[in-house]
Amino acid sequence: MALEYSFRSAFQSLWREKWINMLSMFTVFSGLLIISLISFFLYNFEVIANRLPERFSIIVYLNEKLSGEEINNVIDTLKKRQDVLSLKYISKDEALKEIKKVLRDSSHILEGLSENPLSSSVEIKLKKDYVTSSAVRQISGEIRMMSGVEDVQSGERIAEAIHLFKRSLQNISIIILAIISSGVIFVSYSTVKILFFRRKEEIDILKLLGATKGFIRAPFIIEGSVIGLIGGGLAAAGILGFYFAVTYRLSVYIPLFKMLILPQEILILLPLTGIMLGIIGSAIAIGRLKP
Amino acid sequence: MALEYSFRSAFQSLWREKWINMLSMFTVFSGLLIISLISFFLYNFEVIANRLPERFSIIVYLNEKLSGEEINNVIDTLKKRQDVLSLKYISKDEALKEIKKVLRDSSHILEGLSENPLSSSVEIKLKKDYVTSSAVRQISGEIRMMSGVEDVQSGERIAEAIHLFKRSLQNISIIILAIISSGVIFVSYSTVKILFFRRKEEIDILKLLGATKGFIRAPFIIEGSVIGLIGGGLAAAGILGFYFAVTYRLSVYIPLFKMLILPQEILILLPLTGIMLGIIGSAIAIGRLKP
Amino acid sequence: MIAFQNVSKHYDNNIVLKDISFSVQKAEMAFITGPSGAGKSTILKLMYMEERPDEGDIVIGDFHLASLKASKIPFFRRGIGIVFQDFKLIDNLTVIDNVALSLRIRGVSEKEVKTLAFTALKKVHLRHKADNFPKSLSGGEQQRVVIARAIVAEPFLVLADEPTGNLDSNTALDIMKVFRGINISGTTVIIATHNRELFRYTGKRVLKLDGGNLIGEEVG
Amino acid sequence: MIAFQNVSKHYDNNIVLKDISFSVQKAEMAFITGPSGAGKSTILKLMYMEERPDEGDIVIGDFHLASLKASKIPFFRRGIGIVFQDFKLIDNLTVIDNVALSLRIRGVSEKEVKTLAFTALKKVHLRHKADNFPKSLSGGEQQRVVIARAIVAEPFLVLADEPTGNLDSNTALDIMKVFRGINISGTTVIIATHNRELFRYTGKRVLKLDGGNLIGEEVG
Ligand SMILES: Nc1ncnc2c1ncn2[C@@H]1O[C@H](COP(=O)(O)OP(=O)(O)OP(=O)(O)O)[C@@H](O)[C@H]1O
Ligand SMILES: Nc1ncnc2c1ncn2[C@@H]1O[C@H](COP(=O)(O)OP(=O)(O)OP(=O)(O)O)[C@@H](O)[C@H]1O
Ligand SMILES: [Mg+2]
Ligand SMILES: [Mg+2]
Repeated sequence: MALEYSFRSAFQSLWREKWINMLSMFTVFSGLLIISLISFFLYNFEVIANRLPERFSIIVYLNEKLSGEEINNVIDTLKKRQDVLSLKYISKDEALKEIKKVLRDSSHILEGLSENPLSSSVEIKLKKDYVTSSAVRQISGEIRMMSGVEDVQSGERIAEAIHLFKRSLQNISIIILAIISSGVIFVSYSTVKILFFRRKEEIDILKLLGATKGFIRAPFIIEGSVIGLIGGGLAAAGILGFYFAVTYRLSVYIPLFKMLILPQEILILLPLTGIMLGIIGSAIAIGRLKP
Repeated sequence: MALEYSFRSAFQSLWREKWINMLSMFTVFSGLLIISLISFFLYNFEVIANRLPERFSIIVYLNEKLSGEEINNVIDTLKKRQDVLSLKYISKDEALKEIKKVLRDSSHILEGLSENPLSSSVEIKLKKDYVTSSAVRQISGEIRMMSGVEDVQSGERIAEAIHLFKRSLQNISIIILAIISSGVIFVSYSTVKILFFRRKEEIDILKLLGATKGFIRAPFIIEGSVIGLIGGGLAAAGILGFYFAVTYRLSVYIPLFKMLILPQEILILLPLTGIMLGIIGSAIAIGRLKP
Repeated sequence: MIAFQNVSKHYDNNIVLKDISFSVQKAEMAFITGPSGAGKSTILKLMYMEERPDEGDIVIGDFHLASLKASKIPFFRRGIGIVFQDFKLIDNLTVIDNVALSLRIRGVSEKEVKTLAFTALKKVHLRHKADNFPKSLSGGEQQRVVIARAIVAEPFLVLADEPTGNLDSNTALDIMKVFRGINISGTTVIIATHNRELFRYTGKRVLKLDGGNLIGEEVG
Repeated sequence: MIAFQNVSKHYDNNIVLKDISFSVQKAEMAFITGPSGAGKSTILKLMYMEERPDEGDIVIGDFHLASLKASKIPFFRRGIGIVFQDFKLIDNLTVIDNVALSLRIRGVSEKEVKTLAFTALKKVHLRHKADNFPKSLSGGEQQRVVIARAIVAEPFLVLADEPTGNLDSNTALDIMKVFRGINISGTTVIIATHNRELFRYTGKRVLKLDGGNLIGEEVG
């Protein structure tokens, strides 16, 4: 049948032009590898950047004279706020212990004190989206109004820095990925186009002999998808190898690298993308096929 | 003359196959842009990482009973050490001020003290190369032995972390750059090779007509270097544009980006690399030219 | 069965065919002759639609070429076997696969393909070159492969452009026998040639072309 | 001046030339004839070194081809003008540039190139197609461009492989006049052809080839 012929013809041509086909395969491979390597790093940067807001906290100093029950009321009210992720009560005694830690050997200077002069406080972590200077300003203003609250220490500027760092990282990620992806796409396209020019004569002859578009296209598309599949598979193997090299070998030195995440879907996604690229590439290269 | 013909022939063919030539140009452009973008980021990471050791310091606590002269002696001895980059004397009073800052509102607890219980200290910055755990351990051991020194606080683990972070960054930079560069080289090579296959028939005819290798090669090499020059020039323009976009637009949000450095040499280096790539590419593609 | 109706064709400012009208009957064998550049190949190209006429219409069987939809062209062409003047063999297929291509395009089952292709090759005395690639054949051998490819699928119309230009006269006569054979079994055959030997004493109609004009007919 | 000394040539297990010996004198005009696949083109290919003999030596002028260094081949070839059976025109050069290529390769100054190329084109009646590209020429026109390219640089030897396969007999006779013209002015001319018309009544030597054997000589 025609399908049998298409497959045979595709594989014959894969073999006959193995040299050029290997080059196209490497193009797909390199392209996908470059894109996924960069995505991998940007993704992990994002993951780390996303945890930054967790480091940010607002300290609410409570009035010294509050009773235990009143303190619980304040905490409950704070907990109910939609912008609060979690909170932690720090009693006077805990605060004093912290200070003693900071003073190190010299902590004996505090021993003469008859009474603990510190306030008890509540440390609030905000939900991610509220870590911006304006939100933090508003929230600390609201909390400052609450009865029983003596002072709020908020560090709006730190919140703003975290917020902007995240946003810029996203922007840069998008710019870099866009530039590099369009580079890779250009190159793949040009490879395919050149490959097509090479076969143009053959295609013209087939048309003159009465071949339909499907008959002409089929072997090219099969060829393209095999090249794409192999290229994509190699890219998946490459990124996997890179990931293990980095996490296993380098994380011995730097534990941070153990945290790097390689989304598993990529191992299936890359070959599939390869096939898709191959098919789309061939289809575009052959073009409209005027009769 | 033959040279005149070579140039005319090269430019005719540049124009005639403008479509394919534009694609090769974009290949060079994308390849160089990708490599320089990544180098740019890695380079700046390095610059930042190289400053990390500056953040590291060793605190030398001095004996409470030292006279001003004895303190000066200790400082002089420390200054003479070859591993010391700079040092800063912190008197008792300054230390107390620091603590008061830390204690914030509650600093009144310290007011009852009749005498300052803190030690005076010296903060030492080490030269870059000595910021490793073993060096730091040895140095602080040596300093601890000095008369007049009561204690040394060194944070070997931080030194080690900084050291390893720098080293890993270098390793990863090299790996990434190697992978991506070989990808780009593969792709450029394949483009050139395919272009050559396309002209193989023409070259064979020229040989049969008695053309020397030089005669055959010259137009190809001229063509290659023009394509490379334009591709490299575009890449230089691209990285410059990217640089200004990032430093001018994003540094409004994040002052950190103002620190990014773009070595100016790259603006000349890129077009030159482009030309070299073009020439080498054509030369390799044409190959040995059997008669 | 084939009719040219006031057909003109030009390239840029070069008028190649001027108001050509003629017709060829079903199962007829006809020749087109004329000097180099007269327009012989152009007439054939118009018939298999590599080119389109500027004016006039061409009718071939049930197909009106001037108004034929692009999507129908492949099916139209499958009724025709063409011997191209410049061969148009596919370099990276073997001789037998080049011939078989004609059959595969027409959807002939693989079982029959080999048998039919070998039969056609045998007719042009090239059975022994079946597994060679076109570039390793002599000029005349290549030309005979093209002829085998044109006749293998038993088209209703064969268009042959200078089919013996690279053949010695004995081989040429052999090839003419092949054409006459398929013509007798009902195929229309149109041969463009400058070689008067081919139609001399055949008793077939010869259209004489010069500078894009049909300057007369004779009987060979 | 040209001598084949016991030359044999085979491809894989296909023996194409068997122990061929002959010689052609300086300024002689000689023909090689024989049926399709006889080995005519192979003999010419051996002479311009597209192929190398398996056995024997070929002497052309001062060159012993069996021991000619690769680096000398371009200079050797510049003495020869070749009409290839498959044309070998460069598709993306115009007709005039294809002809001029022969001169440029030989380092002729640009001033003379145009004049000489036009003169050669005029000889084959294609002055008006100078700025066309080869693909837009008829088969016979392309063949004449190849002939113009072969003679334009006034080589000492012209090798023509089936130079009139695509030409009607009038044009072919014209072309033969061109060949005779350069032959009279001292150029050796060797023409491989199956077309007996070309050498009939010329009084020139005709080498007869069949199945790779030199089966005799006649006078045309
Ligand atoms: N694509 C084209 N563009 C411009 N002119 C063309 C084109 N194709 C053919 N011609 C011109 O049309 C004229 C007729 O060409 P055609 O190929 O029909 O001649 P022919 O009779 O087959 O000649 P031959 O015997 O030499 O093959 C020629 O002068 C040729 O140069
Ligand atoms: N590269 C090759 N590989 C294998 N066989 C070849 C090759 N080149 C030529 N031959 C064979 O050598 C034989 C002689 O070929 P050649 O081209 O010399 O014939 P010819 O006399 O020129 O024929 P024609 O008149 O058909 O052009 C042919 O049978 C051909 O198939
Ligand atoms: Mg023609
Ligand atoms: Mg031949």
